[in-house]
Amino acid sequence: MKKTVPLFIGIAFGCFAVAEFYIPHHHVGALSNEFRQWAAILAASAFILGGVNILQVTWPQIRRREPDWRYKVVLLVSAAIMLLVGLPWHKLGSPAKTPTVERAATADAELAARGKAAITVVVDDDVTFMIAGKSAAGTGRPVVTEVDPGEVEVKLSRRVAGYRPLTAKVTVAAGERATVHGDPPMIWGRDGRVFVWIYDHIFSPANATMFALLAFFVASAAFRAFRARNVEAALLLAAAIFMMLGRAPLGRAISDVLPDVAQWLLDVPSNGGRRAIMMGAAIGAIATGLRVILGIERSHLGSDS
Amino acid sequence: MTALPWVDIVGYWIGIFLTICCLSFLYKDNPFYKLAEHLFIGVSVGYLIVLQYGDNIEPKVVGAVFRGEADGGWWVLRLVALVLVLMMFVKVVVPRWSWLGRYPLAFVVAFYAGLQINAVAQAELGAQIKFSAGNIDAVKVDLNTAPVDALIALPGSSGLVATKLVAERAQRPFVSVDDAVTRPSLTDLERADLAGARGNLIGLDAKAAVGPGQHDAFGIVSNLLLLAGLLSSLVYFYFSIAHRGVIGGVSRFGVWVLMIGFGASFGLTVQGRISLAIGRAYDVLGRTVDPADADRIHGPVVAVVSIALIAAGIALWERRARRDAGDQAGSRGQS
Amino acid sequence: MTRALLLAVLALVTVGSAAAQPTPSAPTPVVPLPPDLRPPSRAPDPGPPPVAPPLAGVTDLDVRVPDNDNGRHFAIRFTRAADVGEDVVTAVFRRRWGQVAATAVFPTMLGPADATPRTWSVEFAGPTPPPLGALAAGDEVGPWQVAEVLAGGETTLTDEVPPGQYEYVVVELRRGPGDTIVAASAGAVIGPRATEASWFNTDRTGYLGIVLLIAGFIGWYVWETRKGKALYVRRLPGVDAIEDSIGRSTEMGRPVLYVTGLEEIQNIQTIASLLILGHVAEKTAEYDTDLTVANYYPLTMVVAEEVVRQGYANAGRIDAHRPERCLFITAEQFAFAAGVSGIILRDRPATNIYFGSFFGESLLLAETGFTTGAVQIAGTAELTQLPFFITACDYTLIGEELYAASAYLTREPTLLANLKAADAFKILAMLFIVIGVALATAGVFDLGPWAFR
Amino acid sequence: MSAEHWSAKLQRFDRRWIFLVMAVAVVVPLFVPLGLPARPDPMTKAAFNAVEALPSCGPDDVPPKCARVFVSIDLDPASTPEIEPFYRAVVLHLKRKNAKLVFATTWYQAPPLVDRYLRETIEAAIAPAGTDGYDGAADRPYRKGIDYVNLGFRDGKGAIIQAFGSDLRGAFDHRADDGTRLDRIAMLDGVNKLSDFDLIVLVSAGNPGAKEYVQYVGTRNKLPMIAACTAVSTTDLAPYYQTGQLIGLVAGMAGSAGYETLVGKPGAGTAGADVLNIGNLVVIAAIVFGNVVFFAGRRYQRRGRTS
Repeated sequence: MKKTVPLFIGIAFGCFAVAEFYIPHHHVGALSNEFRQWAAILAASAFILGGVNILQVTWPQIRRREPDWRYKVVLLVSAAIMLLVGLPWHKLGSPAKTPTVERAATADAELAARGKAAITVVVDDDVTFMIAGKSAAGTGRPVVTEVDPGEVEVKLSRRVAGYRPLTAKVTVAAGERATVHGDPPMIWGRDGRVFVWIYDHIFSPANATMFALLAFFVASAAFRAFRARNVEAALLLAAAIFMMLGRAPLGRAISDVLPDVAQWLLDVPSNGGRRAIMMGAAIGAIATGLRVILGIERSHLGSDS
Repeated sequence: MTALPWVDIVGYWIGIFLTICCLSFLYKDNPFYKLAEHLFIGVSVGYLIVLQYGDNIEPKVVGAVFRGEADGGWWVLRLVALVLVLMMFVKVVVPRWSWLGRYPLAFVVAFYAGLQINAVAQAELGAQIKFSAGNIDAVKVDLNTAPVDALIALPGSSGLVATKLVAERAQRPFVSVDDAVTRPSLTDLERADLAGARGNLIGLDAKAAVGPGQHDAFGIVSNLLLLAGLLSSLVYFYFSIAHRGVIGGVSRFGVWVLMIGFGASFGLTVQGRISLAIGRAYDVLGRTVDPADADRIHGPVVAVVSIALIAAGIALWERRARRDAGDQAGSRGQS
Repeated sequence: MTRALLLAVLALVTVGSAAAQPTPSAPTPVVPLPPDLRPPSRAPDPGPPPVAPPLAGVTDLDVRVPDNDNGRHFAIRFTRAADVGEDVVTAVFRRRWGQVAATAVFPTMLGPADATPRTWSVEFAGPTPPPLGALAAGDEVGPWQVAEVLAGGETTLTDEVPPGQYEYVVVELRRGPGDTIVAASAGAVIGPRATEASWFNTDRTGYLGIVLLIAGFIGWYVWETRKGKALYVRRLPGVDAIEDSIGRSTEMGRPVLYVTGLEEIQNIQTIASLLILGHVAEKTAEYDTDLTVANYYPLTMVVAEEVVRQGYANAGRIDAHRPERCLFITAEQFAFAAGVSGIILRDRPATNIYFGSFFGESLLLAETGFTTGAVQIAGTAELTQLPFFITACDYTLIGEELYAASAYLTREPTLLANLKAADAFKILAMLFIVIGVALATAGVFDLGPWAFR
Repeated sequence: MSAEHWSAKLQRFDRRWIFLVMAVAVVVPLFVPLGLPARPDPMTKAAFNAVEALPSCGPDDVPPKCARVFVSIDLDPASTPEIEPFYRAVVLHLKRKNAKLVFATTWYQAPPLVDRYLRETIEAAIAPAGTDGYDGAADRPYRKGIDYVNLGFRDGKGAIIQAFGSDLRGAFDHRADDGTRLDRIAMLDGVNKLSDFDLIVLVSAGNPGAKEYVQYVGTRNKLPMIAACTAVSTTDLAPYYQTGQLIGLVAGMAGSAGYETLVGKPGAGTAGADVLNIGNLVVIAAIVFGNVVFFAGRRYQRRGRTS
């Protein structure tokens, strides 16, 4: 029961996955999509197991004060903060705030004469407002804009990500004055202020810098490993130098032949070798896939103990 | 554009400080790198779980089962997915029932293996065999009769050039490649492009000619070389015979082709990696930010200060580490 | 005025079309309707003022199920009149066959061939007036639904419909100013046609051939091994190094690090890496060395833990298995690289094994591993990362060698049979290419595109 | 102790000096620009021609007169230096033709980046009339839901890309990123799968990206696709360009610089390409120096044995 049933499940789903590619029938297609959703759900919910695993590994190290335990605390705290900040707390609080609109009691004769209306906007200095397509920066003090009568849309938004923009539809008659107050609220969750701040200022600089380290490691690997010990290494070395000169604009400055040689290296030998690896790997992959489906190789199905 | 709030300016400073921390890894493993590493891993784990819930679990499970938005699949089927998830959780939490976990794993591994078999068979194997088994004879494009998209593919040509050539040849057929390249309706830039692409190895003269059925000798040699490289590399991957004698020679040639390919790929990547470091330098120097903000962030100043701080910190840490090592050696007597 | 005109469109159908028009596909019998269902013949109501000169209609209308269809499509083909104007569009209407309209008596477009053209009437078109202006796909015109309005002069259409039986009417409409319809041609009618889902995609026979051939070879060689035939495979230095370096790690008392690559289970390289992990775990259990497994996706971590448990069980050392040594670092490429570099520098493993699919961070791991003096064995089918592993690691398994590693490590007959099968197919592939090149160059026949559409 | 033979000293050469040289090589040229011209390679020109061949239309026209282009932005902050210059150049090129743009991404790190790109390059004009150093046609701010739609992020690698190919609306649960229902957006009428687009632009830094698009949807339904990739993936994607599965390929920063020159608006790509030259020279010097050390070491050991 513990081993044979999962084996048959594997064989059944594996064969279905192979067959599905060759059967255009829409029911089969729908069923296959459904299984894909299952797999995606399994992969996604495994992330919770991932979090549990990190806790299982780091918590004992902190408790036993093993070397570097302080850094494990940093790891857990930053993960917890990012998780908490990722939940949409703003949905729990008061309902969404809409901008308040007040209308002046008396109509303004001079404005009415010109057949115009006026909208005053009072917002903080980091809020930009857009009236009928024209946008301007808020200054904390009331700003008056003349508009044509009728329904005018006023959009208030903050430049930085993480705030929900507010829109107010104000219908003004000729000569009427309306004042609009509003403060785009800060939101939490994935597009929230703090989440995006952490993403922009901690996640992406670290990510970009670790990637940039490769520029240094490429140089040290070139120094250490590109030594013409034998024919193969010499060919590796020569092709690399030709490609570097050929593709860089400097190479074209040296001579027009270099880019062509580089392109030829890319088109003929490199492609030949590449196709061989692709085909070899594909054959190996299909054989491995078949082994798994036909149950020849079962190490992923675990032991009976 | 309103001014950048203070919080974000401090954010950029932290970003620059973390950049220098990560770069300190080049010198050696040190507390600043450990801090940046663990902070980075923590933030990324939090980010992932929030995203995975928002994009996979919420719409596909909560949405499908509780709000009935199961597109196509009836929500009953989606319950099976939930059962599989629970079985996987049981495997980790309750070791005694861990064999339950084999069901979801068997499904996932086998299902994906099946999908991959066909994806690989089609895109990697079938497509590559189809294109390799093609005609190796390289016939020159006949400028007078070739269709537009064959003209576009010529070196130095483009959509506009191709349409002009077609119009030109309608009036007066081309006498030679030089004649086609210098026709009046081509602009100077296009003429310069075409002139720059001449050459009888892989240039315009190799690929195009006037009159049908002319062969591009170097093209044929290249195709033959490609085929030879392909077959000999495949022989290198042959497991059933020891690589000695003739087979050994062919597979050695195959390895040479592979090595040229890897060298070319390495050479290409060097350029990519360096541009990453350039990009990083751009960000720190504030060139990828709005100039008004850059003036308030003072990127270069903060970078220099961070470097000084971290260098001093590492020096201090190393002296303390040497002193601790010294104490241990001292306390254990002259070992 | 135009409203009436369009309503007339669907009525001004040459009633005799069913008889005159040869149905190329299987001749569907025209079911003569029982008398009580036939609509009462009434004198046409005064109706709209005289219609502009009718346009020439479409001819040779043909609706059939496309090849390898999933049961939801019809391929509609027709030829338009030669002199059709630029402002004339083709509207294709469809209607479910056999669905009795709730209210109106069921009129059929295929009524008996009486000469007088049927005029549009309320019962026929249904109460709601059709949207005249922008006639778009999906609009309802009485019982009819607009499948598509072809403005670009196309003469073919693939219509996607829920499975069932349908009738189609194709009509030419001249558009006047402001998107109104000023003239209409007689509608060409065809139907009923039923959707068919085909059960095998003939375009993909080539790929099925590949998979069945490899499966066949595997079966043949496994059967060979059952007969006790020894299978020879050449030495693979990378795999021999695994066992030696695990021994070396035991002597130095330092752990073995195994990284399962940056892809989910979705990728076959990760599956291959996990299969090899099982055999490596068996060896580390025998040699009693710590094994640290770094995973990129949680699901891979769960499978890896199960596979390592199986390895320790096979070696009879299930008690020595420490599940917390199977780590999920994080699923972000460079945070993972930073974390694994940290493990390499602080735990200082003597053997670093990188099997699976890797991306940009491969060089970072390999260079960090070099500084600690560890023996590094890498294996991937990612073409872009092979140059880095080859330059920075001690041994590298290239592409297919990664998939062959399990067989080499265990020397299990069934797994060796897999290698032989792969080799056999390789010979076939090479022959296919050589023959294909010869035939194509001689201009006789294009083997490649014939086999793999 | 006799002066140690120079080649023996070289053997103990600390590779961190190379790091220092590379750091200098990267930072210094940023302050002292070289200004070398970036000549676009054939693959980049093919990508440019593919976009150039699209029909251009007026600001208020609707498809099919306007081209409809699907742009998949699959990159993370780390890989922006190489590919962002191409993105900015191709978006200017598309906006000059008033093409309707549909954005999507399969990388979970990308959403914040995509939002910033939409704010900076789509909802605002990149090169309004009179921008210095640019004499091409000006572009205009795009309106959400009318000129462009952002479908947002979907995880699922190859599987989700396959879903884009067969049922794009279902793959995004019938909603745009900001929640509006897709069937209420006029510009998406008649668009149900990738083959309904006139061109597909893949801004792809790795996996999932251009390769998965070719593997899962490209070969099946013969889609017109151009891709930009990091230099490292060039050899990975070059076969697909050769076989026509990709009709254009812009590789690495050099490719982006080439595309910028073709569009006529030099930017970060061109400036960065200058710095590339120095960096390349450093690596070539490191290789040569490495070989000098290697051969010197071998000669020293051989001399050590004989004398």
